[in-house]
Amino acid sequence: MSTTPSSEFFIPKLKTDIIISMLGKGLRPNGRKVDEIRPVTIIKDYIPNADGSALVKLGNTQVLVGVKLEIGTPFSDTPNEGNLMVNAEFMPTASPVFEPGPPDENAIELSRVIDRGIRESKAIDLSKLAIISGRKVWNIWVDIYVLDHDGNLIDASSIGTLAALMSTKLPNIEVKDSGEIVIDKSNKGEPLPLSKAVAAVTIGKIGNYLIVDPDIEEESLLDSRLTVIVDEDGSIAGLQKSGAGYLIEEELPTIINIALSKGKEVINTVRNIVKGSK
Amino acid sequence: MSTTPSSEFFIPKLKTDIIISMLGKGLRPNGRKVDEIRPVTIIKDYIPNADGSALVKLGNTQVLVGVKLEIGTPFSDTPNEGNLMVNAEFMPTASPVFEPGPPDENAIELSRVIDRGIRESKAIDLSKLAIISGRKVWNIWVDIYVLDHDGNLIDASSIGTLAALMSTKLPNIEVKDSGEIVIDKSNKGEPLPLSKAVAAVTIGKIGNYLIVDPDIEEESLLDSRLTVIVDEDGSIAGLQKSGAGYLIEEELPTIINIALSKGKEVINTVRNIVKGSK
Amino acid sequence: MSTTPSSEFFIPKLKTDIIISMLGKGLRPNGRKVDEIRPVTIIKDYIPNADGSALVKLGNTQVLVGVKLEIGTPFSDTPNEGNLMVNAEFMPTASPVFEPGPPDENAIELSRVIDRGIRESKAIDLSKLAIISGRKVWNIWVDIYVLDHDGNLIDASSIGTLAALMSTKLPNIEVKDSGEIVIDKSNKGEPLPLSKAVAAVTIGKIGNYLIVDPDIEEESLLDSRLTVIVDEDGSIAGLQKSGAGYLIEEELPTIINIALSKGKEVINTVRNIVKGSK
Amino acid sequence: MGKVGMKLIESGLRHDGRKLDELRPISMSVGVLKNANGSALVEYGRTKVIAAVYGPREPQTRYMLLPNRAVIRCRYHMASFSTHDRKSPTLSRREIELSKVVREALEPVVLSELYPRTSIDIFIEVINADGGTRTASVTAASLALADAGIPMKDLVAGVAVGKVDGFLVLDVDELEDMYGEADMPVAMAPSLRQITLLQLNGVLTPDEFTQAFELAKKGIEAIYSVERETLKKKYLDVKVED
Amino acid sequence: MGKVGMKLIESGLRHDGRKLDELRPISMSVGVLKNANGSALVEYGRTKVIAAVYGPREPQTRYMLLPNRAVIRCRYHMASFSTHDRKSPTLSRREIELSKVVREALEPVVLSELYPRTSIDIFIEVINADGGTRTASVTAASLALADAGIPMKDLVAGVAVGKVDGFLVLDVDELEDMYGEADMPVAMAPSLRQITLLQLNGVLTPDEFTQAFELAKKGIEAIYSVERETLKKKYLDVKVED
Amino acid sequence: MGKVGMKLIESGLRHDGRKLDELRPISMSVGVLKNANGSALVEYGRTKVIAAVYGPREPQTRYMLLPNRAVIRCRYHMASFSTHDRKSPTLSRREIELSKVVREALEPVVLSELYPRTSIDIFIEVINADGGTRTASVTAASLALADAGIPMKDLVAGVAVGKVDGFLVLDVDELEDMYGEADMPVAMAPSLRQITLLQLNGVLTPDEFTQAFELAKKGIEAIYSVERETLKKKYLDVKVED
Repeated sequence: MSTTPSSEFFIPKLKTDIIISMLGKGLRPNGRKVDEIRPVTIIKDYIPNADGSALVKLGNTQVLVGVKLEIGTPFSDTPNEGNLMVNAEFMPTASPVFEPGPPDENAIELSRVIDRGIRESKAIDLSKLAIISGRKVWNIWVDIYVLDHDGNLIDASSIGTLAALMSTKLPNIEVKDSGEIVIDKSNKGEPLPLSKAVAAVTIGKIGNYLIVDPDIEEESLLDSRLTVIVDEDGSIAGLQKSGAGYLIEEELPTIINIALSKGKEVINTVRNIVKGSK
Repeated sequence: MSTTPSSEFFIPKLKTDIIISMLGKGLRPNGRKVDEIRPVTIIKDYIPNADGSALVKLGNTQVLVGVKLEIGTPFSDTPNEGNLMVNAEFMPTASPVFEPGPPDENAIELSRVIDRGIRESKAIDLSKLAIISGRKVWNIWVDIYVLDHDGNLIDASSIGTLAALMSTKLPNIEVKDSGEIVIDKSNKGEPLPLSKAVAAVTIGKIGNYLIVDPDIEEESLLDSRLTVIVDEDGSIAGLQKSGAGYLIEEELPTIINIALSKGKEVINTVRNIVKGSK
Repeated sequence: MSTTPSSEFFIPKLKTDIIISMLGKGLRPNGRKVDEIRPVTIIKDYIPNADGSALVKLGNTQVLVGVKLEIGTPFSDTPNEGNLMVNAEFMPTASPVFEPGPPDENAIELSRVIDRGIRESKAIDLSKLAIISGRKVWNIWVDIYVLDHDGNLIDASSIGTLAALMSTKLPNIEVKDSGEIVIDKSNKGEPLPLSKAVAAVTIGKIGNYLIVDPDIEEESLLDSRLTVIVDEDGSIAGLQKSGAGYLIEEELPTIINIALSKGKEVINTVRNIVKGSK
Repeated sequence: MGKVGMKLIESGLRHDGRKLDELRPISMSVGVLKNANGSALVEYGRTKVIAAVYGPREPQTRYMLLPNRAVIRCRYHMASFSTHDRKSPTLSRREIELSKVVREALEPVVLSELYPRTSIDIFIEVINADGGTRTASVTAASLALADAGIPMKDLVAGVAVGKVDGFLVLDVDELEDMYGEADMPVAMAPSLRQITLLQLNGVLTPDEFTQAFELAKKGIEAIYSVERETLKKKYLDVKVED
Repeated sequence: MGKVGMKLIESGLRHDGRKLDELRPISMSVGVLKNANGSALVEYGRTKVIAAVYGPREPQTRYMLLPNRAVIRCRYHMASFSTHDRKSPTLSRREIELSKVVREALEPVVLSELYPRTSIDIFIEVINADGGTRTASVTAASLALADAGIPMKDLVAGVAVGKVDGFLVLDVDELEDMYGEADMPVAMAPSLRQITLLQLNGVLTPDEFTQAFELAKKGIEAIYSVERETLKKKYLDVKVED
Repeated sequence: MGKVGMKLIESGLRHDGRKLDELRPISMSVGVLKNANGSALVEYGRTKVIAAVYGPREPQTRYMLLPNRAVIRCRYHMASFSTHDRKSPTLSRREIELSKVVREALEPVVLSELYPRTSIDIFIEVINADGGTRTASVTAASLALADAGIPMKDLVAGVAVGKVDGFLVLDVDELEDMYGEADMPVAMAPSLRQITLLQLNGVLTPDEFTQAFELAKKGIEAIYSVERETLKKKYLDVKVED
């Protein structure tokens, strides 16, 4: 059952009015411009036991993404493709309102939006991840751990996922005569075949105002938001409206344009940091 | 833990007294005779994606039954027999007191009584459902969805199951040289081998009175009830007493006789509707 | 989440003071000496359907342990060893505060401490439990059912496990040409290869006093306790401190000495009863 | 139906030597647990069942309270070593159904209206299963309720009758249940002539049903006697009319 | 992408003979269940969805109460026989996501502030799935809410558009969804011009997105008309302006 | 026991070059999370643990309240990528046991009686596991409690000693744990000389136990110093006597 959430971060009406009047002048409570994204920091290869990983901060939102590669069995309709599994956990460390337990609808939605963006844009070339045709392929597990929640978990998770995948190395393997496959994790192998970079850009709507990368205080005021998955070719590789409010037709072109421009910016940032910190 | 249920449909004492005094004159609050079953309507083949299905109304009680056939593995002690699995879900659509969740004890009891009736009477000839001896057989999934609850779910489910099984076609299959089995659902195959029809007839007891096919108002007054599974040969293919009350010995012959007679009537009704609507 | 338990058996401050003052004189409320274990009774082979079993009383604490042997697959890193699985259930029969449900942290801790004691001391010679090298081995299921809780469940469970394992017979099997393995339970086979006996001895701490085998009244007063797994060679085969209190360094030698001496006593008791009752 | 080549009844005797209308050795004891308010151990041959009763007491969760009577909570559970193959400790669909069936076999005799807003909890552990576990459970629970001092209109006693190789037999064991044609568990409050449990798993003609029911009654009467003797032995001062 | 050797669009017609901008046969009825306060059955071709509404009513669990409005609870569920391979009856991750997406598609139009401290419960059962189940669910739920007499600012109607073999098509079915390049479900409150559901699964250029959205609007308008006709037929006295 | 052909200790040095009584590089920082009331990151070599503390605060569920003290809730959890093979995110039996063991290692030092009717919640995430995760968790949780300003009688510090190839070694890593003969995690409140965690997995003679315990104390003293330095660096004004 999906249930109307109680507003976790109740903001008094007066403050809401003040913020909306600020937005009318193009100002945000946190001092950012309406189309300004918070600073991004990335530490890649943070988890020695993962095949790829990144600790990402988007402002004060902190997400740890780990990628693990395991040998699996292909689905019968894609016998020569690896499998992608994306899972997100909102850790109880991240917020006073998160309790331990299986992922709730927000965590599930987040992981599925990230998953679809990677899958549909063909960001990972899954066809290069067969080991023995029809029998053995790589399973790619992307595990997203939200450690600290200061708003816009989805864009932070998208950045973390991109950075972790960019730093992932395929383990070296040896296929024995018996058909057994031995993984040799003693030294790092080839990079995971990434054919395209994608990033999520979330635009929030407060009253009639649109803001990029809302923080947690702004999120408590949002009527609705649209997450746009942008690929590096400037195409839209996914959309997800969420929140109890609506969008109006006329807002769509503006949202799309901001997202495409900001998405390009984010992809470049991630690429520079991951390459640069090599 | 099975727990004494709170009476969901509380009926004032005065009303109870009136109803019992009516029953003393052979009258029921709904105008039916004590041995009268509500009208039955059946729409068969209601679900295109099922291999057999029926939407059944017993008065205002509404049940949707779907049958799916899948290729499975036989149990080691019955290497040449198909497997039957019956599952019942009381949908939250059906009653203000049903909440989403796994089947409760009532749904489990219902599905097991239906299952035993089919299994023990050998209604389905499971020995004709082997595909490759000892290795591959048909799994028959009967899923019972209670959509609207106006009493006597078990008899409605029994009718729905019988009608759905009568309309079930075995998918066409091809066993390849490799041993792989390909299902061809493009056209309908042979009917499922049914060797016998069975029907549940439930008799409720209020005070010293016995009534057939209690509706939901009557159910709230029942002391206990006995479900009799009747087969078309006039044998008893199952019994299940339920409710917090008791039966007395002298009531058994009456109950059995009513059930045998009504069961025959129900089996004929279903057969006529399913055949007729061909 | 592990949570500070509410004290289930609240004992008034006055009574606590009295008991501590008694302990100061070397007396326990139940009349036992501080290093005295309650009487042990064992009925072995209590469960005909188990391959080994024992019903054990330690005072009024009552535990039923059953051992089942099943044919399983070895782990890839121990291809020639059987597998041991220990499970404990605190039955709702055992205490007014036990509710039905999956094992809680106390039951899990208990089963893991028993498991480690058997496993690490190599009490069972798992290397003799391969059936077909690398492919089929014996799975040993030890199921501990706590029926009546009068304190010190872990020592009672340890005694029950030892007695049940001592009485366990390996079923006779026949490996057919097809590779199929048939179990013949018609007559009892060889004893399970036990190479060593171990026993848990739990010492509780109340104030500055140490007592062996605390009963349920004493448990409600414990600051902490240390369970020592003792093997028949006089070595320590496991330790587990539990409870919200602490131990101090100086207490360790005393605890270890008592445990080694009492552990030997317990192992002898079990051996005599199991052998004797042959 | 009977498994091919397997005959369960020869020369009027059953595979374990019993006559068609003969019970297995029945043994009962009460007060077998210290903490429970009432408890019993019941054995029908190799079938062994322990029942414990807690209550009347404040319910663990308040929402289940009834204003005019005690609620009865009942769990029928099989120990993982009780069956031939190890049983998973989690409750199976069969155990969920039987928890309800056993509760409803006891509801008619418990004077639950004497204890409004309380819970009477019945925990049943099948520790060795050799057929007839649900009826042995009803018998054990009935004794445990009595041992707990909970007022009842009558004791309940249960037994399963079956059809095996075409014969009606009393107190079916697991082998007869597995390879027989029908299994009909019955429980009654004999003095009140009330049938509180009645199930049939298999096919009987109406005539066979009538005979099978008579056979069940005969077994129930015998088990009822043992129940009363068991309680009398424990509570010498209790008045039980012979 | 299109499966090798599989052409879904030939000579401007789709695999089932439809034109690119043609809906499947749409059918709707309301009041199909007796117990629910409101209910509807909606069919988009072979996709069949039942929606039931209970409420406004006291919530089952008190902790979810909101002081200033009704909470909306929504469950999107697929019957186990609704899909080609039998679906497990437990809620999948996909169903959990879609329960949220469908709820959020209805929140904007329900006048929930009229019923503080209550719950409005929407139960959706997909009984046959052939593509477009979430948008048919929004449509069915909207009708069931109206049938329950719950005040709304507008009805909501939904449809999925897709990109198949390079063409933009209206009301994708399962085959097109599976082998097409993109699937974009949209739901709107048409009179209010509000977009209440928007997802994209696949890749579109910004221009394609604009065209796809126009196509969706066209389909939504048509479905909205059927919704209004359906309610008008049932409630002759209801004023619906044509 | 040692795996066949595998020697973990040669010429008095361990497989990673450490001496028998040498700790791995230890690093600690506090205040690593914004939302938590207190937090810490602790590394013992490649073992990395994050701890967050929320509280004292109102408990999520009222039934667990204690009238005379705060309840401590503790979860020890391993991230799915923290282990060699991916770990399922659901809590294993091992994690359930260790949540209890870690909580009981902290209970003795927290002045919980200052905050009756509240909850102090400790969430531990093992993000990379290379042996000694439970003792690193106790150390991290102790720092996070201090960072949250929760009054404690002392800090707690933990380390595991082991027996490997017949030698007693300090601060066992995963390889040593896996192929060694014994692993003994210990945690203490050093200034109070209180042992708050003590487990042994493996076999030791009484003499070996005594020596192993001395080795653990030595490691704990060193870790305790780092803890105090870490807090001193963050809270310059805090009085910590050297």
